[in-house]
Amino acid sequence: MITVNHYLLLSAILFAIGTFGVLTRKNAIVIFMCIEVMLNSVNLTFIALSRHVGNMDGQIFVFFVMTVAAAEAAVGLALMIAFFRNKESIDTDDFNMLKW
Amino acid sequence: MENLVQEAIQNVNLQAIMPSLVLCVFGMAILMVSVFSKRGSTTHIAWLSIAALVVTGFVTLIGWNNPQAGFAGSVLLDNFATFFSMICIIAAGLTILMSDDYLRREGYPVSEYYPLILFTTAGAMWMASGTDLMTIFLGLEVLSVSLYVLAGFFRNQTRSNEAGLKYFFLGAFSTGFLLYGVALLYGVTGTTKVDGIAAYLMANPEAAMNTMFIAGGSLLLVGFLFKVAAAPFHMWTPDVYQGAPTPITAFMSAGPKAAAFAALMRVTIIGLDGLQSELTSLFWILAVLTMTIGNFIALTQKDLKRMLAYSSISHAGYVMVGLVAWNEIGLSAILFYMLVYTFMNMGAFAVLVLIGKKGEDNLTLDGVAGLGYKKPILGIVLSIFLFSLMGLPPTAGFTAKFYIFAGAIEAGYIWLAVLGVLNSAVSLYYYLRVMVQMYFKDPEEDFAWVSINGPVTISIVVSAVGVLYLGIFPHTLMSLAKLAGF
Amino acid sequence: MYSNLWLIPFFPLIGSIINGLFGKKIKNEAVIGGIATGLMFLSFLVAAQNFFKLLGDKEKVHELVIASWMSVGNFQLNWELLLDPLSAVMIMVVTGVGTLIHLYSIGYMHGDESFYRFFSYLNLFAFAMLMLVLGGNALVMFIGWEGVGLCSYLLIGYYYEKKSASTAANKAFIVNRVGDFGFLCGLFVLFWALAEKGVWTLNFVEIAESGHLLESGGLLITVVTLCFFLGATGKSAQIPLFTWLPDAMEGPTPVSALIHAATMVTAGVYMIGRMNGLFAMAPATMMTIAIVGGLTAFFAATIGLAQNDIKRVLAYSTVSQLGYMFLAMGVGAFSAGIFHLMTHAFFKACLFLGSGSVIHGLHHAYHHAHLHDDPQDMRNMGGIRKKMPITFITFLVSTIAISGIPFFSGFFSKDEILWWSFGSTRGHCLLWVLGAAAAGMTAFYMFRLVFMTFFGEQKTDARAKDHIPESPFTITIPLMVLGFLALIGGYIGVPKILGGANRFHAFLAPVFEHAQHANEIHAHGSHATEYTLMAISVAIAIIGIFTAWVMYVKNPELPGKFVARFAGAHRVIFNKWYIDELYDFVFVNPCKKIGTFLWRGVDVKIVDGVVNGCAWVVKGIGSGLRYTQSGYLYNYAMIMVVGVVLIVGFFVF
Amino acid sequence: MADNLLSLMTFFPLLGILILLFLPRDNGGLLKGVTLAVSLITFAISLPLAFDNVFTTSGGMHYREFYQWINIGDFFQMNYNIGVDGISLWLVMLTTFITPITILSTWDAVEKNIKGFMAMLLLLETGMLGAFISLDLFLFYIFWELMLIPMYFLIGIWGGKNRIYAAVKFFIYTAVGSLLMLVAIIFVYYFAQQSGALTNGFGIQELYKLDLPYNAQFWLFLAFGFSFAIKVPMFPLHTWLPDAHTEAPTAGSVILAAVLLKMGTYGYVRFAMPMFPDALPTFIPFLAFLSVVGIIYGSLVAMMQDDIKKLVAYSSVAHLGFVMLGVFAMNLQGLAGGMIQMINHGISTGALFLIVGFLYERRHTRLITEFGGVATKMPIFATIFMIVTFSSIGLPGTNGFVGEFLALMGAFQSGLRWYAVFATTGVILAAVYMLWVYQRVMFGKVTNPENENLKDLSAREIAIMLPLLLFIFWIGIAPNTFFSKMNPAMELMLEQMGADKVAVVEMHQPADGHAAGHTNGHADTNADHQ
Amino acid sequence: MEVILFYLTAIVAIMSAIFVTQCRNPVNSALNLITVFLCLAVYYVMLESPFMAAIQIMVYAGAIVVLIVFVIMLLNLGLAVKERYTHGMAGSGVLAAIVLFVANYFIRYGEATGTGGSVTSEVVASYGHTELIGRAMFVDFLLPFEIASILLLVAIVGAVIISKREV
Repeated sequence: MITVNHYLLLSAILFAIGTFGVLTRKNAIVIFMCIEVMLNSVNLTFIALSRHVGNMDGQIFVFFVMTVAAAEAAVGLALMIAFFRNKESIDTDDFNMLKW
Repeated sequence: MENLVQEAIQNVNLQAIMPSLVLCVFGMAILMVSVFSKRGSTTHIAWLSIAALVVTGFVTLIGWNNPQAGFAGSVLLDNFATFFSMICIIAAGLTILMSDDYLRREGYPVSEYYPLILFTTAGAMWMASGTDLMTIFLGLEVLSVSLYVLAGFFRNQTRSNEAGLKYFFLGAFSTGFLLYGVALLYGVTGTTKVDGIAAYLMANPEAAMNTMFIAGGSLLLVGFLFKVAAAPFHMWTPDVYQGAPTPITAFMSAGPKAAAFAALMRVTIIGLDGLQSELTSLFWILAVLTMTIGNFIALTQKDLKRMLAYSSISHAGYVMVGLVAWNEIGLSAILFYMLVYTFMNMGAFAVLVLIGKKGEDNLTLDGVAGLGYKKPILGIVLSIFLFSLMGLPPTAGFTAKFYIFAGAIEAGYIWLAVLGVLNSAVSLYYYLRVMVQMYFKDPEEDFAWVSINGPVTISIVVSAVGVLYLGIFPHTLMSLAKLAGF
Repeated sequence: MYSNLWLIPFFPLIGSIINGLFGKKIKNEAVIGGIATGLMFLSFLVAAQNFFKLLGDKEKVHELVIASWMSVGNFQLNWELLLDPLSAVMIMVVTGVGTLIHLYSIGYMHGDESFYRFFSYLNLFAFAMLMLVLGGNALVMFIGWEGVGLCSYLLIGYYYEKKSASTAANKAFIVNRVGDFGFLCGLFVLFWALAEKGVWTLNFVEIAESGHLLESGGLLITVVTLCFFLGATGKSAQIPLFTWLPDAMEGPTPVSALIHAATMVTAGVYMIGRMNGLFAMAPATMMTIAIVGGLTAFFAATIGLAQNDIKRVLAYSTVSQLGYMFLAMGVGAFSAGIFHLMTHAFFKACLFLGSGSVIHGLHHAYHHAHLHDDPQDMRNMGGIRKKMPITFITFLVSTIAISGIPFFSGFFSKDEILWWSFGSTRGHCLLWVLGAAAAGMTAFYMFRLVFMTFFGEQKTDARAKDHIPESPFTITIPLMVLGFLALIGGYIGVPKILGGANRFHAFLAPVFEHAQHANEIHAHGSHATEYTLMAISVAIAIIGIFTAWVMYVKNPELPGKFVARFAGAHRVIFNKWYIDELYDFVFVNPCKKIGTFLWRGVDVKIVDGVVNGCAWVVKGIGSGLRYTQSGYLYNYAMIMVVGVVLIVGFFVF
Repeated sequence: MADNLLSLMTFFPLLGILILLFLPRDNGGLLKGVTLAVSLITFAISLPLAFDNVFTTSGGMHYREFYQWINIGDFFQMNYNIGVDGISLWLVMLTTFITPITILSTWDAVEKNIKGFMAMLLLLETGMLGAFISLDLFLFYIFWELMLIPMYFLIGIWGGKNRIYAAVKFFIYTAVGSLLMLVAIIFVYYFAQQSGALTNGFGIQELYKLDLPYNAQFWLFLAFGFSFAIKVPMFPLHTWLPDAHTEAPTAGSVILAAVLLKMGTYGYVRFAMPMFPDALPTFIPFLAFLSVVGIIYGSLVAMMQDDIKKLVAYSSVAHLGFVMLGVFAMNLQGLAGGMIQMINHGISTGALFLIVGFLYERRHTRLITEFGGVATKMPIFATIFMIVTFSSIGLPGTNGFVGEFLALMGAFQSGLRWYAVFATTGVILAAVYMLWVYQRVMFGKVTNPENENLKDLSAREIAIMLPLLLFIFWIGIAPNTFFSKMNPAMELMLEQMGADKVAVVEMHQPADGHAAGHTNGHADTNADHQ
Repeated sequence: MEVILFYLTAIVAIMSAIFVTQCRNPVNSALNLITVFLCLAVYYVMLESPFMAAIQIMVYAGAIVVLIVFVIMLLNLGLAVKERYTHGMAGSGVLAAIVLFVANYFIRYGEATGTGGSVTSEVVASYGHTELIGRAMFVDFLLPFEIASILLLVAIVGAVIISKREV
């Protein structure tokens, strides 16, 4: 029997993998994809819990998370493009003007 | 189907979202206007936005002492929300006032800038008034996404790009944590409504022992702590503040931060009331950490914007002292402090806007050498803001700090107050350094900056008057803050 | 009755103010000197009037309250004056001798560029001294006490362009301050001790009345009196604080005569006399005073043996004579001490003025011959008696008086002291030995001085030799008056065994007798002993004079041989027992070193070091923390995750 | 008018600043004249206080003004609550008296940014006056901090070479202390509120009546005491003072010495001691020890200085030591001595700084070795310097004596006897360093050719000094003018401090009474303290 | 059956997620990301939320990833970008492990207690998932829904002005 805990565990694993990716990758787009993995794991949690709890709030939340993800994707990718135009790179090592 | 619509309409209470509604309507209207306006002429858009904010301000004030709930418990426009909304409106207004000439000087007279600020403000209002985590979250996202854009607004400027990107990535990252927290809380309590969580906690005190609940709560906090730039989630602040256009930096340090505090307060004080003892000890540590890190690193800064960024971190630390106090005084002190901080910090940034050259490379300590002589009035005004940031009477910074520490001491956190004032003492040094440059050094080069006047002056004057007035006659606003506190 | 008492100090005060403020405008020496001397003389007249009034009055103690000074709670202090036989004697001496010296100064200071300043100071001094002696309570006395110190400072440093003068002035004031420290401590302890007993006062009359409340011979009274005595040693140049007085000779000679011989330096003696009731109750203190006095008399005399500067010899002589007075006070011979004070004022003033006259003459001569020799060095003198006969005669009279040759004033007073030191209940024969030895040495060095100066070959530079004039009458008149007083001044105190009535003693009796009776202080012994002692002392004096004659008139090469023979001893004596060096080594240099150490070491390094160190540490931490802000996104993210983990861990675990 | 005398006096200088704002920046004479006029009017406004006999009869607060200012329900209340009593009276007078003098002293000294300078002086005056008359802790704190700002600028803008370091040091040093005091102020308020004793905001007269537990008093006294000790400054918190004094312009030094330092001692008398009487016995020996160390230490260090101004600064440390010792004696004489010594120090040391300023204006150096023989060139100056020197040494007949004498006498009568003995050595040391510097500067021959052309004091400079000299003698000869108005207030204050618990000798003992009962009590306390 | 499906999908999801983080070529990461999304869609179906599964595929796989790939292509990042694994690697791994552990820990010791809602499987079956979503969204969460529209507006405006080439 698959319980809610299975789902929660899976999503925790995915969340951790996403986090790991954010921490280790230096390609901005890949980092963004890792963030998407994290968001998706959250979505999984929401839906699993929504079913477990027995109301639709969680699923609605997932809906909005997707919206947000889309919005962020638009803005984020736009920012990356703008940056790329100036620096010919989206490597996070090149985000180095502002420090200390 | 009929009764579904009925049901839906029953939930609608436009009064509860009137300020943000007005703002959004204005925002969209201004977007439309900007489409038809001549490229590069943004002044009338700016004034339109100001008008929008003024109207919104009135609309917001109407809601004072008239709490309105609506949308099935999604929002509650109480005094608390009203107060914070006003802070955001003021912050946005001051930002817009200092933006127009600035944008033109920097070569980005883009009219969409203003609606974005309006939408940000609306997002902030939703954060302040939201009682459902979903509303708060979406408000936060509206605010964040606009700010990502605004921070990276100077799209041909690498610094601005970098600021926007860093803000974006770290923001999105923290959003992940925030969401995960919400999810876990939802799992435990079965709801995303703040009062629902509180009710659940009331009914099931053992939930405080439920690791899922606790982990959810703390991950939720992380999201807000990120926005208020509390250590150790402050890392984005200096970089973003430094890289973003100056008015946006000013805005970020005041409006969104206030909104984040509002949300944080609503979630913790109302929602997680049952965790008070754990949360206060956490906040205790974070407050000290935040102000210490902010102040200590600020000591070494040469770039004024970056220094003010660190100073803004430390101020977040002071504000958290009020949260630690977790009592009426402390909480209303946060409201008062944020308002005062809006005035003093935005004032300081407005002066920076005024004295910056194109590209703003001169906004360093050496860059303001002798300012007090070349531009005496500007010097005096900047001094007032700095004194206020230091927390010296008779400026508002002092009354605000007093209020905050009074809360902490009333709650028995004397050592926190002592650490707080010692931190203020450290902070004196770097604020004084600016004044040392302004008054005690002769100018290294002639001040030949592109002198911009106009609306910026208004924002400076408003801020200065606010700082002094609230310093000498804080009574009215303190009383209002008292009424607005929980 | 005695309501015009305040005029006595008032006259000199206004003289001082007038000359001080307007002297520069007046310029005319005659007017300036006239104002100063005239006012001093007026003061003398008032003093004399009061003195004689008091002589005929049965009631011997009179207080005059002028105004309230400080009034804090129970501490009520007035500006008040006190006239009793003791202060009456003192005001006569001060105004009398003072007037003469003012007169003398007109001649002596002639041509000085800040003539007015001198007279302003001199008048101010007279004012302070009169406040000292007339002061009705300890604090008014202290005003005078410090006031004379101030004037002494000003007058020693009168030639302020000379480094040695200003240094001497500083030394005088600072050493006096050490004494004042004692005075103040004594005052505080006394006030506190009496306040404990419910008497809140510093008034002398009341102190005398309530002295019995304190335990006689107890610790408290001993401490109080010792403190006061420390004050007295400072002002009166006793061991251990005598070093300033010889240096004080840097001042103009009239100053030396007035301040450092006749009046100020006797203030300590006067003060002990004024508080005799307290001192009498503290035998230990009395003993200390007697010993210190005796030793001072002796040691100063030894130093006097070897000095060549005419004024320095007199200075050490003064110290020695003051030692006598203290010896007297210490053995309970209060009136004898005051008596010696008075006679000493006459003859020592005369001696100083006489030496001043000599110096004046020599200075004149050197000036005439454009020489820069030291006009004060006795080795340059000799044979001056013919040039300056009046000076010589008066000087000789005073020298005889100080040597204790019978029927001169010094004899009576000195002899009474010696007798008391031997025969008093508080005396001891060793004290007598000290005193007698000092007397012999005094006779020797005084006559050495006379012989070197006035007799023998004139050793002055040939060019100046014939230009030594006798001094003008403003100088000689005071000399003559004082010489006359030195001659006859002793006759008011002729002791009973010599057939006198000792009227001086009787006059002062109301002041001293009570304490002496109450504490059983009296001299006892047979007349035979008294006569014997008297004879011995006279003999010693004559031996001293004879030796001087042998060494400096008959065999002038003898001293050289003598010095060569006892080179070590001579060096020690000549260098004043190296006391100055000792003090430099023990007090002055360590103080400077400590001061420097405290400043450079403690203040700058430690205290400021800690303060700046704090700032440095804070800044260091700041710049360390700063590097966490690396600018790299993944670092930021990692720190966030660490934060998340810690926060979650904080709650969960 | 009379009802609001104090407010008028306090805020009149602010009005002056407003006027200054509208004057042309480059007309220095006009600016100075207006400022002088403003300060003189302020002085005139304050004069009725000095002549009001109400102080001689009653020790309470007079000229009270009370307005509600901030009242946030049960959160906190602050009131505009001011008044003077005999203790603050003379400090207020000193402030209004010294300010015109300092303004006059800047006539030729300040050339750069005169407008700002004058505005700062006036702002400072408001701050100082406000601090002296505040009867509400919160109000006091505001004025207290308000003084920092102008002083900071005075040092930093118009100061000497090392001015930035000095200004920042001054600012942070004092601010650290006062921030801790802020915590203590809030704490005492809530403590009072929770114990239900407080009805009237931060009013100190209510706070006096509190009976706080010892433990709280201990910490509160520590916080207040620390803050005031920095301001006094007491050893070892004094190191900001020499720097600040040395670098400050003459006017700044004068005000700093004359009035600002008194804030610390005044703070002890008005706040720290009467509010926390139970903690006093614990702290007094310690503080008295530090005072005595300060006296000796300050004197010894002063002795070795080569900069005249630094010397005077260190001498301040010593002088303030006497003040503190007198105050801690906890009896009427000691307190009176301390209070009058505050005034004295203001006058004498203020005068000394002016004197150093005169020299500095002429020669642009303050190194002692640069001088020598000045007396020949500047006889009037020499005379005035001499008088002030002796006032500083504490010669009887001058003001310094009265203060030192009473302070020491009070200490001798209290349990601080042994401290007082050591303190009295300060009398010797004062003479050493003051006379030594006087000798080195004034006496001797003119060796430095640059000193050949020194001009004697101008009429203006003499006019500056004359009032000070007047008071030097006035206080020295007739201090009762001052004591008579201070006495009732001090008696009241001592009662509040619980002097009977600490002091050794009962002060209200009639002069002819017998004191058998007191000796016992004294023996006990005496043993405790030694 | 259900269990096997769960585990199989989980393995695929985890592997793809790891590939997302590890692939050197961003395009490969994007493709793996699609796999993750698809796996999650499978779970949504298993969790009786078919509508969410559809949205997942449409929005995520269909829109967002396409956008990402588009940007990758636009920026011509394909093979050009060399990955540099630096010091961050080890530390990050440890941190990720801690996150995993903590997550594991609280799920083990925590409990999703908020059960008892009205929406059971039967309800879903009878009403249909889509209707339930719609009802919740337009009755209870109308305001968030409206805010979402503003959010999208902001995002569009923002994206436009940021990516515009000239002012």
